[in-house]
Amino acid sequence: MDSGDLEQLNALLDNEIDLKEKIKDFVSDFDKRTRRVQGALNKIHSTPSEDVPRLARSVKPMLDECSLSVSAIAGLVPEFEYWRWSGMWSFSLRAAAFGALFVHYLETETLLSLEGVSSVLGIKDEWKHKFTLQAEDYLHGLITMVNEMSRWAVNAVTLGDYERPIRISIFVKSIFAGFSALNLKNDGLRRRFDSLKYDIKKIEEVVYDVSLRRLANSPKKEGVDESPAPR
Amino acid sequence: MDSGDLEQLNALLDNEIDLKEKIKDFVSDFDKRTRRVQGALNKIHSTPSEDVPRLARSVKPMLDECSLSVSAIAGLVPEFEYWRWSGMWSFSLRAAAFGALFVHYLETETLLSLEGVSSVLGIKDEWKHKFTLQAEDYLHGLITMVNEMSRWAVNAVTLGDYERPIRISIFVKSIFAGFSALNLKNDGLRRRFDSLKYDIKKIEEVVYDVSLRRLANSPKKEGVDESPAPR
Amino acid sequence: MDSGDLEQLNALLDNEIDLKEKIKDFVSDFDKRTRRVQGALNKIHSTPSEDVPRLARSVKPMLDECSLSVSAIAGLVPEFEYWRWSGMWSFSLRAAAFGALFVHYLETETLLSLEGVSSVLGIKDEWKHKFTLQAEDYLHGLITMVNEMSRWAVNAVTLGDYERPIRISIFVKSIFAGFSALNLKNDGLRRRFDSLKYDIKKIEEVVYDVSLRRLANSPKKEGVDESPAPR
Amino acid sequence: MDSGDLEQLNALLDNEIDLKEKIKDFVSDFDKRTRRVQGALNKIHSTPSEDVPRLARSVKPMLDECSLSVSAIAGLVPEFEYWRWSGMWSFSLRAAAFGALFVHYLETETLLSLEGVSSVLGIKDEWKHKFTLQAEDYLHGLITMVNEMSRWAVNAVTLGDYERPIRISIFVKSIFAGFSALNLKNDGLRRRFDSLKYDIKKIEEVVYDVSLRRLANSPKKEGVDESPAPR
Amino acid sequence: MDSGDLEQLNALLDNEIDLKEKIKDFVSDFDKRTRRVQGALNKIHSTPSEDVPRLARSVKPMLDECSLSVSAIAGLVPEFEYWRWSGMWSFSLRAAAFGALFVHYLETETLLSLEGVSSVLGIKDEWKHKFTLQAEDYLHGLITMVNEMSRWAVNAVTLGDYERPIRISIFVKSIFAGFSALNLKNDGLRRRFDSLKYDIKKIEEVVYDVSLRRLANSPKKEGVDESPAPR
Amino acid sequence: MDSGDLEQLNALLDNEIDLKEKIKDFVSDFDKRTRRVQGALNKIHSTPSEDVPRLARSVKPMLDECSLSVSAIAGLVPEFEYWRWSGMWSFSLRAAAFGALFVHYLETETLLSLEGVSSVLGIKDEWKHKFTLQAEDYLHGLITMVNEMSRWAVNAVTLGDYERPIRISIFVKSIFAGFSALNLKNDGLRRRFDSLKYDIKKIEEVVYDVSLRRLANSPKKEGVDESPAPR
Amino acid sequence: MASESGAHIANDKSITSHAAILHAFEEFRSDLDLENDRRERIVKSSRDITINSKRVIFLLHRLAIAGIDDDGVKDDRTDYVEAKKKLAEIRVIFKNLQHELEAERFWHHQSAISPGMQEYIEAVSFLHYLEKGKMISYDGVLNSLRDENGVLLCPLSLDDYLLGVSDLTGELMRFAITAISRRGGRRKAREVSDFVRGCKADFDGFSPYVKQLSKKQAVTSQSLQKIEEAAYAIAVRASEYGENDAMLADIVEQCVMG
Amino acid sequence: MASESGAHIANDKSITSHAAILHAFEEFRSDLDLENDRRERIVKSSRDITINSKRVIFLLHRLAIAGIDDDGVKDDRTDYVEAKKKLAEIRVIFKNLQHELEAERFWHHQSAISPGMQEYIEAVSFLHYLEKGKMISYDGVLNSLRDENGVLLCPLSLDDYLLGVSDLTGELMRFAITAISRRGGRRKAREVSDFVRGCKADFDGFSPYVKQLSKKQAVTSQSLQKIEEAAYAIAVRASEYGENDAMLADIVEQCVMG
Ligand SMILES: [Mn+2]
Ligand SMILES: [Mn+2]
Repeated sequence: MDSGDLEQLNALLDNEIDLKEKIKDFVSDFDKRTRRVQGALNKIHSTPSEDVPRLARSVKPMLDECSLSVSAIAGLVPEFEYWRWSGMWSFSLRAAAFGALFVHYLETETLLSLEGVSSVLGIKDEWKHKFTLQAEDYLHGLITMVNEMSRWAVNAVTLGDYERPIRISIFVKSIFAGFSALNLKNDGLRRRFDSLKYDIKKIEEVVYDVSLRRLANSPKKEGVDESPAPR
Repeated sequence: MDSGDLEQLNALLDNEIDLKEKIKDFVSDFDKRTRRVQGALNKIHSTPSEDVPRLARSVKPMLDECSLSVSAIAGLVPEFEYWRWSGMWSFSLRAAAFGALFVHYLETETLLSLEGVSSVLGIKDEWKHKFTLQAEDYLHGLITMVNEMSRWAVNAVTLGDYERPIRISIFVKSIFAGFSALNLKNDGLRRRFDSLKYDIKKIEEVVYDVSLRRLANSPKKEGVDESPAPR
Repeated sequence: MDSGDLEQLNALLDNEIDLKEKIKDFVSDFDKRTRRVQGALNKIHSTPSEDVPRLARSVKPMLDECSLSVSAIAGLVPEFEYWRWSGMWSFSLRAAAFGALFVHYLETETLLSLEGVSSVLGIKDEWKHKFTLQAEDYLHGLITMVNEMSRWAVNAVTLGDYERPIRISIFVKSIFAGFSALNLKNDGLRRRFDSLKYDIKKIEEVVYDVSLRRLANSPKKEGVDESPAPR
Repeated sequence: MDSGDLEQLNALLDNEIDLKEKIKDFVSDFDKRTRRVQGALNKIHSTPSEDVPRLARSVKPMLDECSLSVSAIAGLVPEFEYWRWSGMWSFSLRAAAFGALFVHYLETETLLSLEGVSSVLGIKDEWKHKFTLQAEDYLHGLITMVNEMSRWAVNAVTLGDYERPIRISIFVKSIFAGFSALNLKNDGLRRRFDSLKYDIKKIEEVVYDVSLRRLANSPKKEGVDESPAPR
Repeated sequence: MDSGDLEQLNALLDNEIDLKEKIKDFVSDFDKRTRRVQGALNKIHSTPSEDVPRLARSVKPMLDECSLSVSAIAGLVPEFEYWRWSGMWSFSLRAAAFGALFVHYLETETLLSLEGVSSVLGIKDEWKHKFTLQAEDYLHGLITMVNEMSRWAVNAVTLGDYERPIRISIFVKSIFAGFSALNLKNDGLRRRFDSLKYDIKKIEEVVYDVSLRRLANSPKKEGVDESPAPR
Repeated sequence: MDSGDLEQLNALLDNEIDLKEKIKDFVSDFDKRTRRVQGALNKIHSTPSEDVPRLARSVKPMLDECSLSVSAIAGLVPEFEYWRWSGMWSFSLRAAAFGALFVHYLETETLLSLEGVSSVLGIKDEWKHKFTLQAEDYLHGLITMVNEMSRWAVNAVTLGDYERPIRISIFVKSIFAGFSALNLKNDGLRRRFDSLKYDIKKIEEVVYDVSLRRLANSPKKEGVDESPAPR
Repeated sequence: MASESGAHIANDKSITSHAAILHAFEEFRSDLDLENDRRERIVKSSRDITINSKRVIFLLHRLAIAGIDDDGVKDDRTDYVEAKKKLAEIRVIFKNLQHELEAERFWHHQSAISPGMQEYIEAVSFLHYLEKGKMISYDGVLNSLRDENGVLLCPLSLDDYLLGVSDLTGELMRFAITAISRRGGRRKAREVSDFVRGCKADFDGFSPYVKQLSKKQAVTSQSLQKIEEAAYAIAVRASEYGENDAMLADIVEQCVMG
Repeated sequence: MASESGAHIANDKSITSHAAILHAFEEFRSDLDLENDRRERIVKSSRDITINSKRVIFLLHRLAIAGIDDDGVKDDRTDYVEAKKKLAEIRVIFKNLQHELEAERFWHHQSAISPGMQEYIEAVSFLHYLEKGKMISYDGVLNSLRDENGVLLCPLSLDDYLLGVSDLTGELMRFAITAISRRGGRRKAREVSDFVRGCKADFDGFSPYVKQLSKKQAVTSQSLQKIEEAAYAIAVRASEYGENDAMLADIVEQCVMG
């Protein structure tokens, strides 16, 4: 190869390596921040019902920090090269999506849409070709939330909240119906969707236990009307 | 190659092989002794509450034997060559650390520190460059103990001890919180830490079963006020 | 090479090939027969308690057929050449050993000894140097039985037999204790022994479920009375 | 498992491990000795014609040492267990067979028979069921010798001995013809036999180079009448 | 885990990660520099005899750069932790050892000793417990040189230098004899040593071609006169 | 599955297994016969020119025996199932094709066409859907012939026939040109075609040696006219 | 005899000039290229069949679960029209391949069509199970591969049949795990677990003779164990309260729906 | 700030009914299916490109050797028109893919197009070497991928470029081994071996950064050694008789052709 060609190749390669290093540093921050979010949300399993809103509120500033990471990364990615680099942060992005989805659920007991998650994480429309929240990442975040919810249903009962599993059950069934509509490849999402079935089964078992012990009977009447759960 | 060089090279190579063989023999003994410890501690799963102290006591002499192995190995390792050989015994050392940690828990229901484990196993400070207990090995031993505890929670209920799972749950959750605060970059350790989540979930389910049936005092009764819920 | 030598060599080589082909044919039959035994015993998972003896009885003629294969193979192996050829049938022999062990358990709920298995499979003492049941093969068969039993504990409960898991648990734990006392250096056997731990854990969980719900008498006969009553 | 059974099983297993360790030690010595033989015979490639007999003589005491190893191993192997353990030393035994064959060739330019090799290595007839030289091992040794001879043909020319390749060629072709007459079903042996073809081709090319330059009498001169050409 | 313990553990773990990152950066430089050395030495295959000294000279400054890397790495490694980290650079160090050995050979046609290589690479005696050249690494470098030399023998002939293969042959055979005298138990080294046999065979064939055609003086100075003249 | 279905499947499978066994037996004969052909043709390397026709003639009855095997196999293959089973005999068929091609060459110094080989091997047109000679098998046989011819060129010179390499060279160049016209996949044929290049190179080297020594000069004039070699 | 006539023929079949050799090889080239091109077309169609069959399987899961939710008591008369339509579309791909796989060509290119065929079989066997509760027979699959005139669109090898229907057990496991927490799920789970246990037993006899089958049997064992464990969980819960599934389900439903 | 506005947005973005959830997922389904279908089309085209490029490579071997045989002395002005035509046909496939790979889609489906792209690069770099005796540059490949208006048909990643041109050394080895026993072959062999040696050196610097490249470098080393050994064999023979290749070749030719 003549030396001009070689220099060009070297320049291209150096560029790539530099960019990769820079993204890596930001992703490492992003990762730490999403771990904080997950750590905080993990407290749900020992939080009494009445303290749930306070817990949700406490996580919001952490999500804001995640959106700083998102913005920093997006600032680095060249136009049209989203898919070239996204493998580096998709793990963290899914964790952040989980955080946004769960906080929203804790506050509203509704599902935050993909656009909603994008907005919480500060992903801008004009980044269309460099940083977006793909359906796949959103769905991974959603499954993580359901995983957490099946554990929550169990612990809520331990903490004396017999309504929670029922509300979770109704919500999760809708999510499951949604997932059933997808045609998945034999990939990670498919595997995780299969795991979702076990979460639903677990939740159903808790509902079964609780219903048959008629523990949920008395407080039910007032609780139902307020619950914004879809049906 | 002149013959002086050759002889020197051969001396170096032979030395290495000899030492390796010798360490191997002692490690093989160490391995047998740690298996005995594990075998004895395995009885916890069929031991009624009142016999737990007796079981713990019975394991102590076996730990002493382990410390003989430790001392024998340390006697072989040349000064400054800890890192050259430690791969040979780290498996057994982790098992021994588990033994020390679990016996201590059975007796006091508290966590033995790294220094505590070192001292139980007779690891001396002056061996700094030939035989030490690394944080990594200590943490592996700790995870093994948690794995065992989730099984114990199940079996304790079978044996009619409904309080045990609750005490285990509190202890294990604090361990888990500790691990969550560590920056685990080490792959092996991170993988095993992920396995802890399953143990915690299992323990939570046992506590749920017991609470649901009002077989024991719910952990929340006393714990609520001090619960780590955010505000 | 002179032609006498050549002829002799060729005779040796041809002989080996011929014998191998013949043994292979019989081993292939043996394999089919042990598969039939396994297929029949597999029905245990959908057999109600009262039909277990009938199932055991139905397998016995199949074991007799296995012993015909054993005898046919033993008839081919030249005196003193057990170790030359045994690799060809050890897989099937272990399956047959499993069959003999399991049928015996189903009928008596006791463990059939190595000699007992040999006798069921028609292995004669005078075949010492051409066809024997090695300890290793016996133990492999035993582990296969335990693997099957942990699944059986689960399915028995599904079929409404709540006592079965408890009886299985007691038996399997004594097998496990036996294995723990062996010095297993053999890699294959050790790996399979390690798998036993999962079986035991599974069985313990079934016993837990049954005990928790007081569906059967707890395995701790003495312990039950002292267990704290639910509140 | 009752404790009598256990002890018996443990005795069987321990026995096996012990014996294996002991055989391993002797095989390790055997291995070193056969390496010495091979190292010494490797000098053939720089030995002028007239020194070949001296070289052959010098190797004989090393072969005697090999026969000490053979005898030591045979002393360990229990009667009738040849096939159980022979895999441990077959590699070394083949190397020793090569040594015996090659020394004999260097002295007589004839092929030593299987019995001849057995006798050089001190393998006794009465060891029939514990230590023998199998046809397969003999043939492996023979192929190793031919591999070495093709290299020797090349180096002999470099050393100015132009007749050597021609004599090698005639000998090797008769070996090849012998092999061709065997029914080799054995995979390892067949693969190595296929490698012989390359050796023969190499030797033919050396003979060609020498003939073309009229450096030696062409092999056809005398050989034509007796040549195996069909008529 | 109390927070003091946690902090200490975290400090230990973070320290390790930091140090690893830093060493990695320097090793990456070291790697690039040794690649440059290898790239330059690779030109030997198209360098006419007379330009060999110039080529050797041109590589020396590159070796000096390697020694800068060595010094930088040694500056990072904590005292007594050679064995903990050496796996990270052994690949590059072997390549650097090859470079030092080959340049020395090109200039003097002699073998540089282990101490000589250490000195070229600027490895200081006082680094004994943080950075040394182990015999194993030296020998790997040596084998790489022989691999390269067998290719060089071929290419030298193509470039018209018929004496080179003969000088290479003498040198390589003495290296080979040295290796044969070592007790190589180390698997990696033994495998690579076995590969030397192919190099030697290749070189022998080149010497054969050259001798046969009387393109150079046969290596057997004394033997030539007695060789039978062609007829 | 209901038992009728199962029986049908078993019948289908038994059929297949039976057929496979039968074909295997015939293929094993076929294999032996093609080995005889190859063994006989191997004599070409030591056969003087004048005896070549006799050698060719002697192989013909062996080819007839091969055609008996072909016919036996074809008798077994069900209509349209050629490709299902052909993997079992393609190795032998290629060897037989080689035999037919080489005998034809020895007699006529021309290339036998695919149809010609089919006819020699008794492959009938009406077997179109069960047994044919595919181009791929024909080409494998052809490459085997060229492999043999490059060796023959070398040995012919040793036997004093200096014309042979030249005639072989002309013939083989045409074959090579033919092969160059093919678009091959990265499969066995491609690999063997690559190897062909070395055969041609070897033959060219022999032609070069022979031509430059002008050994072929005098006998050439008469020889050329009679040679039916293509150009 | 052969050798006598051989001498004559051999002369006819001699290729005696450089040009003739080149000519012969050019024919080989076009033959080889033709077959390679054909294989490539088959591979592509096989990929299409695979993708479409996978989508049919997802669709069947949706329809089956919807059927249970609609009416867990009625006898599963779910309408699979949509899935059948999609299967018919897949058969169009087979139809287009028909002449590429005729006569001896099928076995020539069997390995190229095999992945698609197995996935197709998985899909039709799933439909068959959902409708009939039984394993589709070899002839059943074969018949599904006939056009309106009863002409076979593509031959069917025994191996493909066995490997294709083996994959069914994985889908049934997914189906059972989903179904089990629904009304009537316990019955469904038991049906499926009996069926899968039967499949495993039936196929065990074939596995030494069919490559890859023993690997698939191992997957079947895992699936079976998952179903058994799910059925166990249901049974254990129910045992605490009594045996009448439907009544219990009603109580739970009232609790949840208010 | 983000959290304040977040509160508002969150309400807008809530999906509050079962039907709305199903609707959202149906959109996901069509998005996912769309992209999967696209990838499938790209994979198929990539296979077409691979096959056609391989055939171009065979054709180039034929033309190059024919060129040497026709005239080993003249300066290699072989006409590669036919190969260029076939490369243009391959570019039509790229052209048809153009819109499937525009904007961010290229990197999304890069792994699907990559095998075809690399084989195409191998083919154009072989042609380039035969015509110019040099390595085609990154821009050279890029320019070959432009339509008549200079619009790029397909983006080119650095990795594909490096991996594609690495494969060239294997073809050059085949070419050299064939050429070497022809007239002027010794010169050709030396040219090729110098060139391949240069390639190996040039790429060594990249191999730590490009996946798979070090594996290809190992193949290049083997190829180089084969070429060197072939050149050696020629050199050794020639050395016995003198150095003038052409004269020796003439003598040999006379011998052979009579
Ligand atoms: Mn599937
Ligand atoms: Mn290529």
